[in-house]
Amino acid sequence: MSGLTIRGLTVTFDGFVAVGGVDLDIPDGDVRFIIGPNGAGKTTLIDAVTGLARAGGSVTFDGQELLGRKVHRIARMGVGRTFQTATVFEELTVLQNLDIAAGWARGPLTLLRTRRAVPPEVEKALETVRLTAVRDSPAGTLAHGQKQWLEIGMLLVQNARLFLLDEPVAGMSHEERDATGELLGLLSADHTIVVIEHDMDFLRRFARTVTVMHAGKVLSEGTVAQVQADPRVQEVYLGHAVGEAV
Amino acid sequence: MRRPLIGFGLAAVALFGVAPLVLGDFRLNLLAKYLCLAIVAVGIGLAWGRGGMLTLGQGVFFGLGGYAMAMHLKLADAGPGELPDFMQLYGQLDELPWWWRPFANPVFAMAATVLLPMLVALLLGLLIFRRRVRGAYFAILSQALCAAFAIFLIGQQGTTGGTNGLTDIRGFFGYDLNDPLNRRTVYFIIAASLLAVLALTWQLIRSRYGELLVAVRDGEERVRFLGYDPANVKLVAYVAAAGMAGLAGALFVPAVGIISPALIGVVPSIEFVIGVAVGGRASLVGPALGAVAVAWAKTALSERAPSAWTYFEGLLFILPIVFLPGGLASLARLRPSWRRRQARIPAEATP
Amino acid sequence: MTLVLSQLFTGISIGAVLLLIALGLSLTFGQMNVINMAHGELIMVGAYTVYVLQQVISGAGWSLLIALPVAFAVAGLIGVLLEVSLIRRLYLRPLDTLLVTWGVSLLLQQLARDVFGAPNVQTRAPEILTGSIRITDDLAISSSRVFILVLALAAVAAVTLVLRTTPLGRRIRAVVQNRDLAAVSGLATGRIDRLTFFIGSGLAGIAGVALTLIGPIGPAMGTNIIVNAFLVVVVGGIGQLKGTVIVAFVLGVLQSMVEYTTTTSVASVIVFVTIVAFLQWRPQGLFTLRTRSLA
Amino acid sequence: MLKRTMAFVAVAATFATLTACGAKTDESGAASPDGAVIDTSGPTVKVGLLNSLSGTMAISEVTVRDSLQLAIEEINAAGGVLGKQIEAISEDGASDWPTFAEKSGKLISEDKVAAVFGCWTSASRKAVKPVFEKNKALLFYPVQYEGLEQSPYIFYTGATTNQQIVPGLDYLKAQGKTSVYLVGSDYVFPRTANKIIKAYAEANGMKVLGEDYAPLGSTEFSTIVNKVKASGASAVFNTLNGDSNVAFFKEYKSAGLTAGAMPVVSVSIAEEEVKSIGTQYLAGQLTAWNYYQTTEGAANEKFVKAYKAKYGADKPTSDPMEAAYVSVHLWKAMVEKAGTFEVEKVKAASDGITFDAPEGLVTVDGATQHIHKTARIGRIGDDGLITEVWNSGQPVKPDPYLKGYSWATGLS
Repeated sequence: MSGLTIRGLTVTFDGFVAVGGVDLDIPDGDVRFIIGPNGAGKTTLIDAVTGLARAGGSVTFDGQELLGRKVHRIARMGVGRTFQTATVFEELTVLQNLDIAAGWARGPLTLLRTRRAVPPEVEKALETVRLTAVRDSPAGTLAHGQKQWLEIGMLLVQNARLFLLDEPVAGMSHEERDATGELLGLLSADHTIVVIEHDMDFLRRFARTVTVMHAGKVLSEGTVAQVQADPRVQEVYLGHAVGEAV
Repeated sequence: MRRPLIGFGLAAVALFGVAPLVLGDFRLNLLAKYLCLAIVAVGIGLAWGRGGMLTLGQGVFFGLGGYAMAMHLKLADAGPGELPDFMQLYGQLDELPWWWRPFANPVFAMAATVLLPMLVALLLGLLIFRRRVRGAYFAILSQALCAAFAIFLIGQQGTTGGTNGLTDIRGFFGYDLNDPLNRRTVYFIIAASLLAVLALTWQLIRSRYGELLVAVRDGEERVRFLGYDPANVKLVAYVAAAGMAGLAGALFVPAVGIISPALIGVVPSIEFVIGVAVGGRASLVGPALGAVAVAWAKTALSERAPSAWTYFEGLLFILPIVFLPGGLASLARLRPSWRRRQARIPAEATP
Repeated sequence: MTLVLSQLFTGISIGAVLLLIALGLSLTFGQMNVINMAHGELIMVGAYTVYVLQQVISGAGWSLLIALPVAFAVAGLIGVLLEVSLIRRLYLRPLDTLLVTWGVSLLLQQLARDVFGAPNVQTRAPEILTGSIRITDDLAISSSRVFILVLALAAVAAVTLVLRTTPLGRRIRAVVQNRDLAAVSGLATGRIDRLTFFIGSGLAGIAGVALTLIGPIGPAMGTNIIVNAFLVVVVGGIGQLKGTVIVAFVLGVLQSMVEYTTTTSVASVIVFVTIVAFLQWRPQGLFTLRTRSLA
Repeated sequence: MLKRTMAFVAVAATFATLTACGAKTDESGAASPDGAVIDTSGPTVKVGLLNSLSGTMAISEVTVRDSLQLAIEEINAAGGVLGKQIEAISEDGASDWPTFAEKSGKLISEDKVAAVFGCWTSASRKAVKPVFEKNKALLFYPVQYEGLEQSPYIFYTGATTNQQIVPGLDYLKAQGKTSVYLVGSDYVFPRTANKIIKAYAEANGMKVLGEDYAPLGSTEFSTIVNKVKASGASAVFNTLNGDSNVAFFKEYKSAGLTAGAMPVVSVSIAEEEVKSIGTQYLAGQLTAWNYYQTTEGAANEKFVKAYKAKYGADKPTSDPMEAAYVSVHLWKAMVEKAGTFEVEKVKAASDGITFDAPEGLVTVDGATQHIHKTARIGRIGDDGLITEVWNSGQPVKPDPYLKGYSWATGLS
């Protein structure tokens, strides 16, 4: 079984059920958007998959169980994620950020030596995420959108096959959104992508499939059109301005 | 990449050329002591400034190195088959305790001065970092460790010399420490060690590992998601810093002629940090210069006004950290930062 | 049996002292993640308050009673001064606060030395607190220890009451649980921090008054106890009052039992080792505040 | 890059060796074979005062420094030593043993002093001892200590064990006390003292019912006092130091133990400490020393009066202060007998020097470099002063290794 398979996933915090029995199948090459109101358990779901939150149930990726493994082990299996607020190493340069992301498999001897040349995969990622020009700037000086791209670039060099992106376009300008969307399209050729997003416009343009979560459960699943037509979804979003970005 | 080399050259000329010519025997010996503190400071700079681990427990490693060296020198002074003087006076033993015996071998003792602290740091680090004890918890735990180790040493008077520590060290691998020429050689050994430690740290800082260490400092969790185990990354810096403290402790013994629990407890361990904070925790030479400057100020001020020194020391902890977190090294960097060059600080800031 | 009982009480009384000196820390450390190394010197301030008051008021009992609120106020004000002038600037740099407050503790110690002289000073205890209370023929417990136990429990009760029932307490708890959310919800976190610091430091002052009954009063009195106090708070769990209380008493009893069968030095080492081992098991302390934290 | 750096270090090290060789000849005159170089060129002669003026030991050591300065003033007023005024250079040992070593080195090699007076703790003395021996310079050590030492470059003007601890035990034995409990701080003096006490007890039919040590600075004594109480000993021998005494005596009284039923003999509590612990807790307890402020005699009256005039009427005088005061006067007498400040000649002249000290007549024993002192047991009164209840009648000959006591043969 390839792709990400989630069965009966539950996460509780001190008795509060954040995720209550989620089943989810994301096949290889999918671009899956997960939407839902605040507190629906979207980010917690990603936390559980990446090992940050303790969870019950089962999560397999390419047939291997993820739950119970440590965060860095899961990352080494090809599961990469970004965060709502872009978290890059601000004091380090773009190049250094990418070089670190490309490096977990390096041996001690390589680590203890100085980097002499830009590794080819880093070079390529720089071009893909359009940051070649700012290669030597500290990541802290990048614009907001650039930081998100840097994070995606880090996932690329990390050799992640599954990208879990938590609100990648929040706070971006229209142009940046479009660029990000195109980037996702480009990446979907050889990666599986899961995006948590509030921006309905962005979703309509770039999602292949959509999962709607509500109160820790999956409410609806399907193509954009199918989901939009689902009356339960409309009910949940009633009173919420659809497309509102948080 | 030329500048660090020039800096190194200047430091070497100052330490090996100028200082021995300008300073008399007594002051040169003092400088030797300061340089030992500087070696500890370089390690703290690595662990704290680069790795974000405020190690308030360097006294333990300093002590391990110092005791390992002093045990060998005491045994050498006593001569084969004899007990060190303090054991004859205060101990209830007729023969050397088993854990003293290996230290009679000079090679074992020399290796132990660095390897023993590193081993202890490795074990501790494995326990502490794997369980994600960090920040304030780590700082307080390392303080508690110092307190426990000092109390332990004091309690074992018959075999460790208790509060007195190991004193009256006369020879250094066969050379008489009373001879001013030999004391001078000790100074040169210490100065060379400092330069070697600086070179090693410089390489660590500018290597890929050095970049990774900064990444762990600034986003330990984030690094995890990149497939690294931050515990291992921190461990390397922690163990390296422990080794440096051990080396410094070992060199302190022939320079000062004493190692005692007074150099290990909570207070001396936190005092090791002060020079690092003043000089600039994240820079390479900042900690070393800061440590020497603070130690020098302590000697100079306490010769004139003892109570003024305590006030001054208090202010040294407060003012630089509150108003100049980057330490004096950040002043030296002001100009380049106007030009908005790289925000990378460390390697360039050689004097 | 009598010995076990009397040793048990000794342990509880050691725990009471630990509790009293750690209580204020638990508040400040818990709320602001501030490691106030000058806490020991605030205890010293409380002790010197008794000394100064006894220069004016002759009755040992009265002066001690009056010293409680006065020491609370004096130490509390110094704490606020510290918060406003230094600690506030170091928000988000908790490790730096540790070093800065260590510097403050050096300053306060030397100040005490210059004002009151380097030797310890002498205070008088009311006669009733220098004897012991006889329970059975062989078992007697010291009345100063009972007083400290009562004082410690009263302080815990008072702090609990303030935290649970008053609006201020609710705000303090809100800030402990989620500082950013509290700030966004319109709470003046700065003012609450100052108040917490006042209470926490004031409790140190009260601990100082109590310590005059059992220990020396001198410039260095704070340094001897500060590390232990921090360990209590750390092991109890940050921001966890009940953790602090339980751990103080457990450590007290552990210390006294081990010390009785071995020596004081061995007991201290064993207590430290136990703590390190415990933190292996529960790195966040006995009780933890569980919230969803981002990376 | 690393290789180049290493090469640099190597070059620098070679350079260093060259400099070291070059320095060889310049410096050979620093220490003369006959002892430390003493600067007597000017109208004054320098002496060093080495005491902790900061840190935990400052409490006690500042009073010693004051007392040393008083003696120096008196000598200067009376015309100085060999016609030269004494110039005192005071250094702070900061309660830190390596600092003591550093400062003694400074006094000897930079200031070129004729003698150094000071040190309190055994640890600080052990730290400076090699410095004085190496430089062949003189130290006068004014505090009672654990014995078992006889450095050729130290004069010990405080009591050794047979002038303080042994008389204390003799007194307890004479009072019919048959068992003792030993309480001490965890360092050299108490551990050595207790070894002696145990040997003494065994030979004299006394029982040692327990032995406990608290870390220096420890202020939690409830358990130890519980143990003491449970032991039912007829007396306690207390070798605690500093702050610990305060906590110990407060706890002792709280536990309902009294000087009448179970007296405590202390060897580190002098008038200054009584003041900071409080007579509320101490009245009636015993001390063993060689001098009290109340010791009778014209020399003491003069000393107490001069001290109070200089430092304040509320400042008490105590045994270590007196021993420090005496040490300066003894040094003056030795120098004048030798007719020179040269260390070896001063040492040679020391035997038999006497001084009419506040504690009574003292005589220097040239062989051990200790002094003959009268042992005195005192009781602490409600006024904070200590009054003598027993004395040895005549000065006791110093015996640092207890060679004259048959029961002590296994000790060293």
